[in-house]
Formats: sequence, structure tokens, C-alpha cells
Amino acid sequence: MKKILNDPNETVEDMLEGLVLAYPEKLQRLPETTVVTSKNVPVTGKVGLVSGGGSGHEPAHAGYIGKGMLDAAVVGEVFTSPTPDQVLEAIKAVDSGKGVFLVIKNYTGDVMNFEMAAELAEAEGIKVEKVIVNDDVAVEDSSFTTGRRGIAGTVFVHKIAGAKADEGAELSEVKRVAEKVVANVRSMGMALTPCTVPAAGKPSFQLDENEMEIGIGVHGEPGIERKKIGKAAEIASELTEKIVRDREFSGEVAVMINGLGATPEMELYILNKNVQKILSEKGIHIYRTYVGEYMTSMEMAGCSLTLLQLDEELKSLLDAAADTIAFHP
Amino acid sequence: MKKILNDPNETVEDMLEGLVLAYPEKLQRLPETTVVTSKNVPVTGKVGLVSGGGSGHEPAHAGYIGKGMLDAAVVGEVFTSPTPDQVLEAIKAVDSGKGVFLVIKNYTGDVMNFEMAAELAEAEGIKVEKVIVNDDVAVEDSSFTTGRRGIAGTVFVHKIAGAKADEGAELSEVKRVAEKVVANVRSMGMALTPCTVPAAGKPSFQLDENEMEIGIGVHGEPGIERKKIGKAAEIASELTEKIVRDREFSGEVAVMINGLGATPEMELYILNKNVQKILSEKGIHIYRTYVGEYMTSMEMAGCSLTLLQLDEELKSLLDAAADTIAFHP
Amino acid sequence: MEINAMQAVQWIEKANEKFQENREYLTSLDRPIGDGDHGLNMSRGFKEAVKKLKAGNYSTPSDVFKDVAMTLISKVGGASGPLFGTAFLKMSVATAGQQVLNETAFVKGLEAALDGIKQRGKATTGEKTMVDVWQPVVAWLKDNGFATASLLVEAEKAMNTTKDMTATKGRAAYFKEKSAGHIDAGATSSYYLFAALAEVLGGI
Amino acid sequence: MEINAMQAVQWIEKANEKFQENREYLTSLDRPIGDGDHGLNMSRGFKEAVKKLKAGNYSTPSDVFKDVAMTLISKVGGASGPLFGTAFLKMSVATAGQQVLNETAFVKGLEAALDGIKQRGKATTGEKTMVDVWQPVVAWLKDNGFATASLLVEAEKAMNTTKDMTATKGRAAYFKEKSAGHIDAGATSSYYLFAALAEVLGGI
Ligand SMILES: Nc1ncnc2c1ncn2[C@@H]1O[C@H](COP(=O)(O)OP(=O)(O)O)[C@@H](O)[C@H]1O
Ligand SMILES: Nc1ncnc2c1ncn2[C@@H]1O[C@H](COP(=O)(O)OP(=O)(O)O)[C@@H](O)[C@H]1O
Ligand SMILES: [Mg+2]
Ligand SMILES: [Mg+2]
Ligand SMILES: [Mg+2]
Ligand SMILES: [Mg+2]
Repeated sequence: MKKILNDPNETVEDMLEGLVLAYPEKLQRLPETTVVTSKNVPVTGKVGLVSGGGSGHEPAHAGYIGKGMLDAAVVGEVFTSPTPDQVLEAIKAVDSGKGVFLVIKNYTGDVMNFEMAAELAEAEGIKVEKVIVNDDVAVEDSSFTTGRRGIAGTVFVHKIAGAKADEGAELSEVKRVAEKVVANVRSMGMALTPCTVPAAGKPSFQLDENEMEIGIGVHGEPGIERKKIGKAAEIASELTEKIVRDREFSGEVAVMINGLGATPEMELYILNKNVQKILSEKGIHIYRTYVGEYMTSMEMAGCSLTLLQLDEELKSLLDAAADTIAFHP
Repeated sequence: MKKILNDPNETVEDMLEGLVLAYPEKLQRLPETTVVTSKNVPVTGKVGLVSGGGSGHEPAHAGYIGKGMLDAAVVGEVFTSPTPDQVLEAIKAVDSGKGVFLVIKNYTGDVMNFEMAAELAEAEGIKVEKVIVNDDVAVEDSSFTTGRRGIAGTVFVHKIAGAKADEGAELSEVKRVAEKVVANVRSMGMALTPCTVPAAGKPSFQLDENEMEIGIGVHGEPGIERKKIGKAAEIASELTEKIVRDREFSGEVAVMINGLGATPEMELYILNKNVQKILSEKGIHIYRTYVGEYMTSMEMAGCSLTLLQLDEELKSLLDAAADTIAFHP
Repeated sequence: MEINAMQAVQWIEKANEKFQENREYLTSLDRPIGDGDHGLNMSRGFKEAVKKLKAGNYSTPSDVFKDVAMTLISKVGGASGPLFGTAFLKMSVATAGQQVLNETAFVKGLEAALDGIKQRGKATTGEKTMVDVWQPVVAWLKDNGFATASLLVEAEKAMNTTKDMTATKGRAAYFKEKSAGHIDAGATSSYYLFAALAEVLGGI
Repeated sequence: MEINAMQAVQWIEKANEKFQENREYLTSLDRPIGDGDHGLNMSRGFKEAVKKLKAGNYSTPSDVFKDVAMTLISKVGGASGPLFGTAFLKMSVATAGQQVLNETAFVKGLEAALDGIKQRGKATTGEKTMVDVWQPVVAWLKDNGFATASLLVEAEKAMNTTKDMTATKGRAAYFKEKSAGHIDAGATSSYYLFAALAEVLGGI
């Protein structure tokens, strides 16, 4: 394991300290919690937005705290959902009386812990609503299973729900646009290398020098299919086809080419070239492109592609001003 | 080599296409060149700012194009300086009659190619000035040698010279603040893994599982010293001490913790915690911190630390508005 | 068989020993069809639970279970935190006020725990989760009483049934058919929990 | 010895063959004390130069050198691009207008090239660069004429002197004392350039 660490069991604590020290004018940590909030919570007259999950996905989620996006991020152990008591602290800190909206990625752990927190908050008289993001088309959806994972598409939910909340919208309105994003966003990932949870010290899986995994999540889980590394054009086609086969895209879309950690921007741009070519051949118009690291899996090499079907409302919320560390409209 | 590529010899071409496709409203490529400029060049009444170098350092340098920073970036082959004809195209495109300022990292290749371009531009009647950035304290400075390398500190030169140019300052004034940054900025890097030039297909050096290199550049060059991987606290201390031994820092500084490529943000924040602790013990006040990937070495794991001594002028130029893809004041 | 507060504490201590010893193994089970943290989660949670119990003074098993529940809920995270946390919380509620639990009372507690897990995780048997250990083991205890040697065998058998199952809940579900062929991590830690119980009761 | 445009073209073609064949080797020389691209740079540049020459029709060596210079300057980049480019540019200027270069004229061209390299790179001998091949080889040619077998020996000897030197110019200078023990990449490609010249002249 080649990492810049102190005690591998104190990774999250060290990271949180380093994070709030870096941006003291923007972020604060609630004392004795793993909750990071913006400096001015609660914002009067605004629905509070809380997200979070295991750490190891930086800049998600704390990087999306700020005007026009999240009010707080709850940080769990590496790849492990945070606990209900921490989520509850976040909810209490951001509630201005207008209610709190939770953006949850669809993992059993996250869903259960955030739901327990919501129950506790409601018992304290706070209105709480939530959305569960499940954009990953690698996993088939079915009412009998856990359903799809939530991956990079979550960032679009933060942005759009955040913009709506920033307008002073009611909780139900924030929920409506968040659900609209979830209904319209799809992602698919691939990896070239595994990653290593610091406290475990070992890579999450093995891949041969000429192999890649298709349909990877963001927790170092193995993918759905292992095959020979293809050219960028083939990877672009595989990811795009899987997405558009799941849901029809037309008119205007937003594209996110998300690096999982080790993959250089250079390669993300190369992939972007091929993705844009494919989409324009399909007559799909690209309204906005985001290339970079938005939802990572520590030092995993690989990427995910996210498409968001836009309409006028989503376009204007996507473009609305935001002041965060990691997302710049 | 595990990379998302098409033809390894077409890496730069593919990347450039993918880059301008991603940000069509911000960037454009000069036809049949490897020059990327902002959409509105030349800007009347403003000194043009051009930088560039080999590729493989993304988001440097094209990510710093935009209002308040660069007007153009000239992109070379991977880790190879661009050629004078390309630099000349950039100079011609950004000159509004007020002259053009070149920010050059101190590598023989970059210096020679940019200087040849400057000679050609002057022959065409364009005023050209330049600064050579040499912030890397890993390499001793001496009038008999090539001198120090330019690394991540270059981003501060872009920002501050760019802000000055944006004020409508004369070429000589832009040069003055750029030189002031160079005089006040120092960096030091370390690596945990090498990187691979696509067309070469092989890693630039080998490192054992428990080894790190101290004093690394940004071209996959081996470092100055190889040793056992230390804890984040030790790495922070080693990088900081080397920097402050080279130049005294006091009062207010800007800190950049720059990831070289594969190192997750998580680890950069951990390092930041330790760096800030050391600096505050030394009574040095941190005015701004920048944590992220600013000047990379493709998929190298590792980081660099940059300190910039500030005064009132540098502070206000550092904070001035900028609208670029990769730097957000 | 009867169980008092001290034995409840011993149960958790014994379970903690097992989770510490098998931290790597549990994590390795969670790697091919999960995210490779189950051993970390369980060992972190039970270590804290034991620390908490050491500091306390308990007169009923229910009080022990409550502190275990709150510790697991607030220290584990992931899927296993709320699931095991809910289990102990329900056990605490179902056995509230009793200084000593006889077989019937303890089985009632375990049934409540199982219901809690199923409700929280929305899972039933055959989905390749900890439910596949809890449900048969609790049923067997109800029918056969606390014959500790057999309890161990039953729990192990139940754990092994998860190997061939295709997961439909938890992270392993993302691997669909490919999840078959691996024992479920949470089923294994549930096995350790019952094994620890067998050992504590065996010592009575 | 005399050299005309056709032979000048052959020289570059022969050099290109060597750079293609030794692309990996040159790159490997540039790895321990550089950035591992010298073979890529030289092979890219000379390939383009040959392509350019193929399309042209030349009556003087000077014209050949000029196109080579412009191609190297605009296709190589890095340190070697401007250095070799400047070399050929100066050679072109120094030999301008002459259809055939005799020994004296050609040596004048090579001297101009050497000066160009030194000026552009601000380097002199002993700094572990291509200058350590160019300077002794050009001096030797001036004194001894174009005895091709010996030219090869001299160029190789010069190349090898760079091994023990400590670099003070170019990227290798960053490694200070540690740069000793490695042959310089640019010195080696300069050796190939003179080796190609020897072969072409040997065939006269
Ligand atoms: N919906 C569920 N119902 C019951 N048990 C579940 C459910 N989801 C997961 N589990 C159990 O949790 C275990 C995984 O726990 P752990 O690895 O600690 O959490 P995470 O999956 O969040 O990383 C699985 O092996 C399984 O036994
Ligand atoms: N200042 C200089 N003067 C003369 N030759 C130099 C100088 N700097 C570098 N060189 C030569 O250039 C070679 C490196 O070229 P190359 O690897 O293509 O460029 P870069 O160093 O930009 O990657 C060195 O081996 C050396 O011979
Ligand atoms: Mg987990
Ligand atoms: Mg180079
Ligand atoms: Mg797990
Ligand atoms: Mg080189």
C-alpha cells in the first residue's frame, strides 16, 4: 500500500482536520462529529441539504458544500456509510425550520443509516425528505433486489436540488426536482486498477496488466465484466451504449466524464472526444460537459460516464450560481 | 501500461480535441496548431499571457486559460516542450498591440523553444517579455548550471501575472509582478510511483513497494533521494523544512498541496493537516490554501508542496476574480 | 439455561475476541462480492461495545443489549451497523426489566432481533445475508433449546448455505449470479456471534 | 570528399534509419537522468524530415539542411529540437548557394552548426551534452579530413566520454553527481548522426 498517511485507522479523522484547515472561510466541522457544514448554517428561509456517505470518494461529498449546493456532508469511514447519530447532527445543524432534504446513494448501508437518522430527526420535530440516487446502469433494476447503485450522477442531484433550495423553494419542491434528476440521470463506470482501503492494506481485487473491469462501482467492488483493455473509442462506445440502451436520451444532455482517482485528466479528455463523437452521431446535443474527478474511488484508475437528460428547468438549475470547492457551473 | 487511449502516438491530438469539445464556450483551438486560447483573444487593451509546455501536466496549462489568468496555452508532446512555431502562433493570436508575456518553466527545452518563438515574434514587431519559473528547491541553484526546475509554483505566476494583466497593466508591470512571484515562491515534491509516457509504454523508473522518492520533478524524472515511505507527518516535515531552509518565510503565505496524479484528495488533505501544523508552529500564517491537482505528472502518485510569501499586492492579485476551468480563487 | 447481565457482557466480549481474530478473514469474504470492509466494521464496533460495557454496571441483560445496540449503531456504519444495532435494540426492548432471562425469554429476545433485522434490511431468507443465519438458528433454538454443541453446528450449517445462494440484497446483489460461490460476510459474523453465545453458555 | 544535395538527403535518411532502430535505446538512455523521451523526439523529428525531403527537389545541400532544420524545429520540441534544428539552420546558412560542398566548405558548415548549438544551449564541453560529441568530432574532421572509418571511431569515443561526466546542462543536471555513470542521450544521437554521415561518405 503506497499512501500518504499517518495511522491508517485515523485516515478519516486526519482528512477531516486537513480539509477544514484548508478552507476555514468556507467549511466548518461540527465539534466531535464527522459532519462538515458550510459556515453559515442554518440558512434562514432555506431548506437544508444534507448528503454524505463513506469517505474515499473525495471531493464527494464535502467538496459540494456551499451556496447553491449542499449545506452539510456527513463523512463515514472509508467506503462505509456514516452512522445515524452523525447524520442526525447534520440534520439538526442545517434545519432552519423549513425542513431538511437528504440525498442518499442507493447502498443498503447508506439507506438504512440515513433513514434511521431521518426517523430520529422527525421524532425531534424536524421535517425530513429524501431522495435515493441509483444512476448506475451496470446493475439491473428490479423491485426484488437492492436495486441500482448510486454513483457520479449524485453530483447532479446535489447541484440541481441545491439550486432549487437556494431559490427558497419548499421541501416538496426540492424533492420534486431531485426526483426529476434521478429519473433522468444514468451512469456507467470502468476500472483499470483496484484501490486499497487504508485500514485493510490490500487491494480490493486483482486485475492483470491487460485487463479492465466494466461496470465498476465506487467502493472498490469488482465490476460486472472483465475483459481485455480496449481503446478509448471502444470504452466510450461500451459505456455510452449501455446507458442509452437503458434509457432513451434525446435533445439536450449534460455529460460528466468522471475520473475515479488515478486516471489522468489527459485520458478523461481523450475519452470525452470519443463520447462526444458517439453522442453527436446519435443526434444528441451536449449542453454542458464536466470533465474531472467528481466522485472517486481513492486511487482507482478508471472512469465513469454520466448522462443527464435536460429540460428547461434542469438547464437553468444546473447553470445557477454555486460556490463550492469542487463544482463550478 | 494501463491507460485509456486510442493511438499512443496521437495522445496529444486526441486530448486537445476532447478538451475543446468539453468547453466550447470557454476554449478554442487555433486551427492546425496545438495552441488553445480563450474564446475572446486578443483582448483589447490587455497584455496577452501565454504559457505552456509538454503535456502530461493537466490541468496545466490549458486549465488556466480564462479571464484573470492565461490567454493561451501551447501544448507540446507528452513531457516535451512545444515547438517555436506553435508558440509563435499563440503569441500572434493573443497580442492586442499591448505586448505578450510568456510564463516559461525552467527546462532547457521550454526555455529554448519559447525564446526562439519570442525572437520570431519580435521580428514581426510584437513586444514580448518573459519570466522563467524555477520554484523547485530539490535542485540547487547555481549560475553555472541549468538552475532549478519550474513546477507547481508556476500556477501562482499564472494567477498573479494574469490578474495584473487583467487590470490593464503594461507589459513591464506584468513582468514585475511575475518576477515578484518567482522570487517569493518555492516548491518541493515527492513521489510514491513513477508514470508512463504513452508512446514509450514503460514506467520512467522503478520504486519498491516500501520506497518513495524525494525531490521529484513533474516529468517522471527520478527524484533526488530514495528512501523508505514515511508517515504523512514526516513527509510534510521533510518538504516544508527543505523549503524554509532555502528561503525564509514569515507573515502570510499561500500554500498549495498539489497532487501529482494518482494520489487521492484524501491523502492530500491528510498531508495538509501536517503541513499546516508545522507552519503554525513556525509562526507562519496561512492566508490561503489550495489542495488539489494543479500541475500533475500523469498517473504518478505523490505530491508537491508550494509556499508563496505574500504581501498586500500579491494577496489582492491572488484573490482577484478569475474564470478558468482549473483554478478558482 | 439462564442468562444474566454478566453473561450477556461475556457474550459480547467473546464475540469481540472472534471479530478481532477474524478481522482479516471477514474482510476477505467481503472483497470478491462486496467492498472489503466487513471485518473492519465488525471489529471496530464490537471493540467499542466492549469498551462501553467495561465502563458500565448492569443489572439486566436488556441494559447490556441497549448499550451494545447504541454503540453498534453509532460506531459501525455501513449495512452491518444498523442491522446488528437494530437486532440488539429489539432484543433489549423485548427483554426489558428481567434480571435473568430463561430460555423462553431469551428466545423471545432473539426473535425480536431477527424481526428487527428483517424489517430494517427488508430481506428474507434465501437472499444471501445474515438473515440466512439468524432465521434458522433462532428457529432451531426455539425448538431445541440451548444445547450448545448443536447450536454451533446449526449456525455453521446455516452460514454455509449462503455459499451457493445468489444475492438479492446488500452489495453482493450487484454481482447477481456471480455472487454464488462465496460465503456471505454478514452470515459469517452472525455465525461468530452465535458461536460466542454457545461458548458462554457452554461454560455455564 | 565532396557532398551534393542527393548525398545530403541520404545522410538524413540514413540518420533517420538509425533513430528509428534505436528509438527505444535512446529513450532508455534518457530515463535514468532525464524524462525518457529522447528516442521519441529524435525518431519523430527525423521521420518528418525524411518525409519532407522526399517531397522536395533540391539542388544544394544548403536547401536540404534548411528543410531539415525547419522540420526539426517545428516537429521535435524539447531540448533536442531547437538544438539540432539550430545546427542544421546554421549549416544551411554557412553553405548557402554551393551545389557541391568540398571538405573545407562542409567543415565550415559543421563549425557553424556547433556554434549554433553552443549558443542556443549556452553549453560548452564537459557539461555532458551533445556538445561533447560535436566539438571534438568537428575539430577532428577539420584536422584529419573525412576518413570515414576513423570518423566513426572518433564520434564513438566522444560519445563515451560523456559517461563519467557530471551534467551541468539539460535535465540531467538536476541529478548532479548522480548523473555520472550514464552516457548522455543527446551525445548518443549526435554519434548516430555522424555515424550516418560516415556511412554515406564511405559509400562514395
Ligand atoms: N438488506 C440486508 N438485509 C440483511 N442483511 C444485509 C442486508 N444488506 C447487507 N446485509 C448484510 O451485511 C453484510 C455486509 O456488511 P458490511 O460489509 O459491514 O456493510 P457494507 O455492505 O455497507 O460494506 C452482508 O454480508 C450481509 O450479510
Ligand atoms: N543546454 C544544452 N546544450 C546542449 N545540449 C543540451 C542542452 N540541454 C540538453 N541538451 C541535450 O539534449 C538532450 C536531451 O534531449 P531531449 O530528451 O530530446 O529533450 P528534453 O530534455 O527536453 O526531454 C540531452 O541528452 C543533451 O545532450
Ligand atoms: Mg462498506
Ligand atoms: Mg522531454
Ligand atoms: Mg462491506
Ligand atoms: Mg528528454
